[in-house]
Amino acid sequence: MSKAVLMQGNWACVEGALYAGMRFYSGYPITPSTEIAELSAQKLPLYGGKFIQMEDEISGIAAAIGASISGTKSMTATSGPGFSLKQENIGYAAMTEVPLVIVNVMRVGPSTGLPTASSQADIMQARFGSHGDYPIIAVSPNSVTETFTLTVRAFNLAEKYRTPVMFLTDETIGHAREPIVLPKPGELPIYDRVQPADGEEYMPFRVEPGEIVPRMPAYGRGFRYNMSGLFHTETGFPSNSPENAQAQIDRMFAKIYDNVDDIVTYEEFELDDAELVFVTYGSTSRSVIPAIKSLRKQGYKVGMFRAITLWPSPAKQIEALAERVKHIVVAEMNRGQYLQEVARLVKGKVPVTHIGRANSEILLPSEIEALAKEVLS
Amino acid sequence: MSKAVLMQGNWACVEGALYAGMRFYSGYPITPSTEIAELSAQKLPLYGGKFIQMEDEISGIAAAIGASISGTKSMTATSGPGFSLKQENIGYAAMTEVPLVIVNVMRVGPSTGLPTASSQADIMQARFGSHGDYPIIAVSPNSVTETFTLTVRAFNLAEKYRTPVMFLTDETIGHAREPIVLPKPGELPIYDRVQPADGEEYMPFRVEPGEIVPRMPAYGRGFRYNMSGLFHTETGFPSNSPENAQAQIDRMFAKIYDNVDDIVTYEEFELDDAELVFVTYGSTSRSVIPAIKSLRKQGYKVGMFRAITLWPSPAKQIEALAERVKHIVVAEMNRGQYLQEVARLVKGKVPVTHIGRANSEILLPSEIEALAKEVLS
Amino acid sequence: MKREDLQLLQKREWCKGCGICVAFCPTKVLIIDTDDKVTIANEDACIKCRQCEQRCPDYAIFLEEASDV
Amino acid sequence: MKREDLQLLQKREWCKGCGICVAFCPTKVLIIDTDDKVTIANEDACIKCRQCEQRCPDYAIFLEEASDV
Amino acid sequence: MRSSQLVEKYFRTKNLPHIWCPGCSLGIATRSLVVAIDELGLDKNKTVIVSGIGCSSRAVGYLDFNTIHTTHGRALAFATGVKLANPELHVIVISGDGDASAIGGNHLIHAARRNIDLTLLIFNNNIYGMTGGQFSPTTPHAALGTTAPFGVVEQPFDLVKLAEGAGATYVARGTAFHVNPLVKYYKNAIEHKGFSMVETICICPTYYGRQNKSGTAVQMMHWLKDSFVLNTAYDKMPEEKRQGKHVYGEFVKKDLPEYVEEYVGIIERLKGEEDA
Amino acid sequence: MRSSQLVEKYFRTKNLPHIWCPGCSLGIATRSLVVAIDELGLDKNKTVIVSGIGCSSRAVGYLDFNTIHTTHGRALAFATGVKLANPELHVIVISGDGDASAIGGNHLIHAARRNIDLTLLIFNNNIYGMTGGQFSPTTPHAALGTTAPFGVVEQPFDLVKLAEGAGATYVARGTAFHVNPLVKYYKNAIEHKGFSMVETICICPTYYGRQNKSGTAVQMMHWLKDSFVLNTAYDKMPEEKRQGKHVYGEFVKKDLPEYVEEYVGIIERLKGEEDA
Amino acid sequence: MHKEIRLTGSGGQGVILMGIILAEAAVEKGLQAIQSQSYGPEARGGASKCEVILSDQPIDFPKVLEPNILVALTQDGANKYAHGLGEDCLAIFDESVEVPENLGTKNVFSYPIIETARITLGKSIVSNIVTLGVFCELTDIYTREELLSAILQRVPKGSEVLNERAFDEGIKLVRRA
Amino acid sequence: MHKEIRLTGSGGQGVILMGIILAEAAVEKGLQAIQSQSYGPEARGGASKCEVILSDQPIDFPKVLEPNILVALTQDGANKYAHGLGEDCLAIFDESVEVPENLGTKNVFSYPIIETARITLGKSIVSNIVTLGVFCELTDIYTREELLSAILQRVPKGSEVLNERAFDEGIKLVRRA
Ligand SMILES: Cc1ncc(C[n+]2csc(CCOP(=O)(O)OP(=O)(O)O)c2C)c(N)n1
Ligand SMILES: Cc1ncc(C[n+]2csc(CCOP(=O)(O)OP(=O)(O)O)c2C)c(N)n1
Ligand code: SF4
Ligand code: SF4
Ligand code: SF4
Ligand code: SF4
Ligand code: SF4
Ligand code: SF4
Ligand SMILES: [Mg+2]
Ligand SMILES: [Mg+2]
Repeated sequence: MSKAVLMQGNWACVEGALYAGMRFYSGYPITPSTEIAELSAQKLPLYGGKFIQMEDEISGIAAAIGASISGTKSMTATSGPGFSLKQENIGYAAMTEVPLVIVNVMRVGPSTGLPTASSQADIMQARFGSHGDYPIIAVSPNSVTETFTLTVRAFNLAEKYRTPVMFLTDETIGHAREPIVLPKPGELPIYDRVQPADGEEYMPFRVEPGEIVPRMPAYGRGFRYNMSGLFHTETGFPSNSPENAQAQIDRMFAKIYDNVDDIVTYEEFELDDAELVFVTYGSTSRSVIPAIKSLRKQGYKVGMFRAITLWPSPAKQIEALAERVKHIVVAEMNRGQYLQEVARLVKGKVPVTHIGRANSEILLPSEIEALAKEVLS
Repeated sequence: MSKAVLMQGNWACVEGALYAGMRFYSGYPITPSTEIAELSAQKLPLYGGKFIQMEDEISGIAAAIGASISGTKSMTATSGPGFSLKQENIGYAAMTEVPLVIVNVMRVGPSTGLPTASSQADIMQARFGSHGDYPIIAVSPNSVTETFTLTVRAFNLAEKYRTPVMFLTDETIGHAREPIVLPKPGELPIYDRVQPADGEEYMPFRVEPGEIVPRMPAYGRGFRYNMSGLFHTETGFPSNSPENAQAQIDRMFAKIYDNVDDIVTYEEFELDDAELVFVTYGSTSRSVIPAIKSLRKQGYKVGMFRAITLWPSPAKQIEALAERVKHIVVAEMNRGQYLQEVARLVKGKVPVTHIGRANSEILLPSEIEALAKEVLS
Repeated sequence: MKREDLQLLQKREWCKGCGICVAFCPTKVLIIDTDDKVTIANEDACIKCRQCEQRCPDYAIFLEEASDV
Repeated sequence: MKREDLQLLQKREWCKGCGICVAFCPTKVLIIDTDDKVTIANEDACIKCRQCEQRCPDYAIFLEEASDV
Repeated sequence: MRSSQLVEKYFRTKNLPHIWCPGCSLGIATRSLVVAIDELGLDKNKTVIVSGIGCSSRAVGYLDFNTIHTTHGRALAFATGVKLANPELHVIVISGDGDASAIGGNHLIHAARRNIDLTLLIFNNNIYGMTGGQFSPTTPHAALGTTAPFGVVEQPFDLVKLAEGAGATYVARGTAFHVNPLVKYYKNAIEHKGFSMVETICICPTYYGRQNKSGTAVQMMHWLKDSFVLNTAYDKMPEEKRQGKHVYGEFVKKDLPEYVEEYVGIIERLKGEEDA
Repeated sequence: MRSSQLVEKYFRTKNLPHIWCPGCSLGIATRSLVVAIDELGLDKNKTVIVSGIGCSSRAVGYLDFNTIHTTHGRALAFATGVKLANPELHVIVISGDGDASAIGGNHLIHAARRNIDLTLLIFNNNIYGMTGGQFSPTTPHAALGTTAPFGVVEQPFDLVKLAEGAGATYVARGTAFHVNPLVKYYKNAIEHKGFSMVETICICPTYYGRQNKSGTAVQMMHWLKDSFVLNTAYDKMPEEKRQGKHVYGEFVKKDLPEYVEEYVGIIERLKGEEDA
Repeated sequence: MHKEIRLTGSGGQGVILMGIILAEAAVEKGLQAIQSQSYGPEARGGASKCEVILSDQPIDFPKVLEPNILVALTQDGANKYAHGLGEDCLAIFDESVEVPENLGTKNVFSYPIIETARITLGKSIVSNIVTLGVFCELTDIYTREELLSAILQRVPKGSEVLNERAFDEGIKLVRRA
Repeated sequence: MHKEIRLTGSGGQGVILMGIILAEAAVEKGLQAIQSQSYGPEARGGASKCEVILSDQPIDFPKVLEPNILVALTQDGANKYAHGLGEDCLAIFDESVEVPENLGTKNVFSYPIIETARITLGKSIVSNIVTLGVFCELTDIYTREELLSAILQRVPKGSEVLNERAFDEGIKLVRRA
């Protein structure tokens, strides 16, 4: 086994991205995501890759989409205000089905808020921040090590499903330094987008039999096609046909929602006989776990369900939980965002409580413990 | 009674805004909202008001916020892609509690989508499109006449609650021409922000006893204070204190959620003995009503609940419905956005079905009728 | 390629009848007909200057080597 | 106001000891003391040119009419 | 009837005729670009054309290259990613005056400053065509637009000066009437190493023309012919003759380190250090 | 100990001392503005100072006027609304180089083009200070930034040329060392009818200085002193003396119709027509 | 009374104005009305559609479901939008349009509307007003005065005489036939 | 073993680097560690805080709940962050700091750390390394060699000798006392 090294979450994100094959980064600095840009600037040229600091976040994502279209795995990173600015082009990437990893190192909003403090309050924005109906994938790590592996996975999902993938981490994990054992090349699987074969007759938005998404050739190979944020047919050219629009958007949703079992990952902790379950994600799980350990010692039957994939949500699993347990508590660093999704899925079968805030103070295990006792009494 | 005149929805919006006291409009043209800019450009100078076409949507909302801060009732209008671009500054307006009306004449997304076709797919974006936790108010009209009256109400709500109010209309209503009887001056109530009295000792973010929001003086009157998108104390100056952040954001949510009974309006149609209820809003209600009329004639007990205020949602009313009826169908021009809110509120008490799409074809009464029959059989 | 070898050709379906080629043809070769499309009325006068082709917004009139036609 | 009427004053709590006033005082009136703050070491040499005041980033040194003090 | 060999070679003829209005000069500018590309002998597979949103931006749908129809105003930013990720590509951006200089103004000045090897063609019809005739940042003072019913209050951009002020290393202006020089500028711009911009003065008979009583497309083309003068000729004209005249020509042509080349230089240097 | 009368009159002294680093020149620029305001005798209640986000933009928190600390890059756009809605106000914008010319570049060129009566003060420290030392659009070529670990590949903006190219009617550049001319430019800018911009060359010893081994704040101030030359003097300098010199001074001063005045003119005209 | 009217033509023909005039004339008579249009990016050249519903009852659904009256001035418009017609639908075509097969109604009229505008009146731009004349005469929704007054309120100052003539030429087309 | 360490000082004192070195030295020994910091806009001048947790078990909660060791180099830092200390907490202060009342622990040490750096070593920038010497000597988490090796990997090339001296001066401060 390789040796553990101490590494910051934001650095692990860049290391993971490079491991996954990122060769292009464009963005605009913003606290607390800036280290991702800084390390990308340092490292990418060593890999023959490119870093560019753009004039703002809008062009930060636009350049990354352009690079990805041309055939290069790309990433952009930001925090709250920048994430808001990127929303229009997130919709563009979803519509044109361009693989892309978008990192949001969450801080406290709204607006400039508390720029140096941690939150998880951009969860719903990640799902609904751009206009119109569109599907996305979002994942959230809870440690430096998982930041690395999940970044690799984010790139794989982006390539496999031709979709923007949101990597939702936060100041707590992004700025924490923890030991990590970096995997060796080949140790983690790497997925590259499927390209048409040379000379193949190519229809840019047609899915070939047995495949999930349309093939996507790198530029320069001879497949000249058109990309557009307008509704387009299989040919890539715009069309106003309602039937076509319906078929295309249905396909875009299906590629994600028909594959939730592949896309969705989660962690279960002490769930076997749990009567109360904390549904949580990302850094907040680090507050929940010690609370559970302590409660278990005191004989309370409590467990944790940690969503690693936030969107699409682990709906099946949460629905199943609602059949099994007596109480669900959603723990998150906001005023109740994932709560909405969980409550919707639970359909009133068991009570759903919330614990959360976004005022710069992370949840304490003791608070969580106290709530559990209150709920269970 | 005054005479009815034929008027386009987008024009009625401008007429309503002028009636409510709008004296500043800034924006950037985009289909299908452009007529709002065009008519504002024509009319505002006649009222001594100002219109400015800004360089993009970001500055479109920024200038409107600036004008409102200075003491002038302001509006900006846009459609999908522009709404996405405005998100960062929507958060700013929420955080600084600046009265503002933001019109979104919805079209089909995602991305450039179908620019000339109608949808209701920016509903969730209106609620969650900016980063962080913040409250907003959103209303949605279903006719030209209601476009007028509800625009007036949007301004009143914005002033009363010191908040951005989203006016969510769509291409169907925005471009339709219908007869409208314009109310005479004085016929509808007009609300102006509460200002401190001359010479009063002023604390810019303190709520005076018995009032809902901090007073907001116009510029030039001698109250010099600071506004910031950072968390700020009552003084208006930034603070990193978690306690202060919690108190301020709690207050901002409370000013809306403690006053839902004042803010929330809705329409009920044939609800008395209804077994199946359509929950709908905006233009889609125009498809639902004829379906209900037809179904009633055939003896089906169906009714409609139309949310006029979408956010905060009419939660109490929808919860009450769930106790009373046998089935709820959410009808909307998207893939199931308000559905999420309704399903969450219904808590599994009755089945919730969805009918919707956003492919440029509005829902037909016959489709709705067919679904109702299927559900009821 | 010699000018003499060029032939004046039309893609008539694409013509939108804007009249630009007609207006700027130095030798008045072209007219707009009653269908609101261009017609070559006076081919002999054509000096093969290509101004019509260069300015036709709709690629509806052009010159090409006779052999290619 | 005459130069002679001006008095060199400090708002010592605000001084961050950057040394800018010291460096650009034409007559070497000022020094940085062991507290890393500015001290008026040679007041007599002061020609009341205000350069220290103009360039102090922290408003920690300034000149004002003696009577106002 | 078939269309010309040039058109068949470079256009997606199944998408033609295009949807531009009768007499709209966007078709002229688009063809001029194709002539330039043909004369330069660019490889279609290594040429990328990126556009934003607008009537002008619709051009990419008709052109048989790698084409990207992006979001309004952002074409240069997308193009920056394409070019930097893949330096062997020729990357050309087509943009309207609104797309390039209203919502997209920031990307214009930054691409110019960076001196990245992109070619920006602004099809400037002095109006927002696609959305129906609102004034743009290049609409002349006092002209009419649907959002300027009392005449435009603002001053217009001189796009040539703007690009120059931002640091562009090749800047030219042509018109849809003066096709031969236009093709030449397009060629020079594409061949230029660094950021190049060519403004093409276009006509929009439908919206600009109707509102401003500019007459038919033919009359507007006459106006281009009569009021635009080559810069070198203009400089020699006596003051009184300059009245009402506008200039076209090449305005900036200079050498500065090109962004992508400089960046690749760093990669090479680091590789050298590693190998050493 | 109390602070100076000037400071007590115009600063929110309870927020002082400010949080800027020791030797940061932002305090000098901010004080210079206050001197200008004082000398012009502006009414504090009718003066609005708007900023974006950055170290520079923090200035508004210390200034006792109507102040708005907006979002990053957008200050000019907010200010446009304030001024147009309420023309009797003096509206001044404080912005960093990143705030004004990176993310905010578009609003800069459009405010300049529109010739709206705002005064933009760019506190240019050639770096993103607030976020910890990333290079900005004005960082010199080859200098170091945390996101330019191998030296900046891009070319920098000349903000004076940029504003001029965009159409600004008053443009000046001063430095945090040359305080007297700086105050003069601020005054002239505020008094100018139309859009005015003053670039103030600042030092950021903490991030720019450390990365680029520019020495202490004092050494950086010496550099300002030694390398900046008044434009009129520069023009007279022999070529060899110009090496390594930069210029400050007033660069553009011209009259063009001012936006708000023109707009109010339309209102008056329409009122006239109505009354008639 | 409940009439669903669909008007189609090409972008420049003023089809939408025609719809607005019909709706305004109806509102003037105290009827309910709703007018809407559909257009795409190609509307400038391609087919445009305008719909009007008139009723003595409040109108719920804003779009035409089954037109009672159809007007098609161009072939494109006819091909694209002349479907879903009821048996009794009154279908009015310009003479230049080849009436689509399987129209669903037998109630079909063709008149040289555009030619009348271009040749008789010398301005093809008034085709829409000629059409309104035809419409007025073929239906009994409006009196000549009602529709004419709505027209005159909408047309540019100075063109009233021309437009009244156009309207009357439309009426004559029907009477003559 | 589970140690929660809180380090505070002013922005320029290298408090965060100190935390990183402690964590890296721990990881080198095979321990688990997590380091975090908090900072606001005023961090450059104001109080900065760095936290390190060391453990032989996986560390769940990433922040210090009750410090086992506290270091405060400035008064500001002490005032702001020297609270919530356990009874046995080891509290280390620079001599210039007035130890806050009601500290909660009696286990308090003060040394002239900054003075040592500035006067003995001639570089106030090495205060943090002097502190590490004190830390090393007062605790039994690391051997001198373990911590020194972590230090030498982090300090700029060419400054190794100075830093080793600084570290040893810190150790001496404790031994001398
Ligand atoms: C974000 C966004 N804002 C606004 C629009 C609406 N819009 C589309 S094109 C356009 C302007 C077109 O003008 P120009 O760029 O000059 O192109 P033209 O049509 O004149 O060729 C506008 C405002 C949009 N599509 N997206
Ligand atoms: C939308 C957005 N993007 C990025 C940031 C992060 N940010 C804050 S200030 C700043 C740049 C500061 O540089 P400059 O404007 O030059 O000001 P300075 O701090 O140097 O005075 C950045 C990138 C932000 N707050 N908002
Ligand atoms: S080639 Fe020249 S002469 Fe011949 S038709 Fe065309 S424009 Fe006229
Ligand atoms: S220029 Fe082209 S489109 Fe216009 S009339 Fe001539 S051939 Fe027809
Ligand atoms: S006023 Fe002039 S001479 Fe006196 S201390 Fe200040 S800088 Fe020195
Ligand atoms: S310039 Fe100001 S802050 Fe700096 S040393 Fe002098 S008095 Fe102190
Ligand atoms: S609207 Fe104007 S720019 Fe657009 S196609 Fe028509 S003429 Fe051309
Ligand atoms: S970081 Fe730079 S610009 Fe910011 S306060 Fe410190 S010295 Fe000034
Ligand atoms: Mg244009
Ligand atoms: Mg800066």
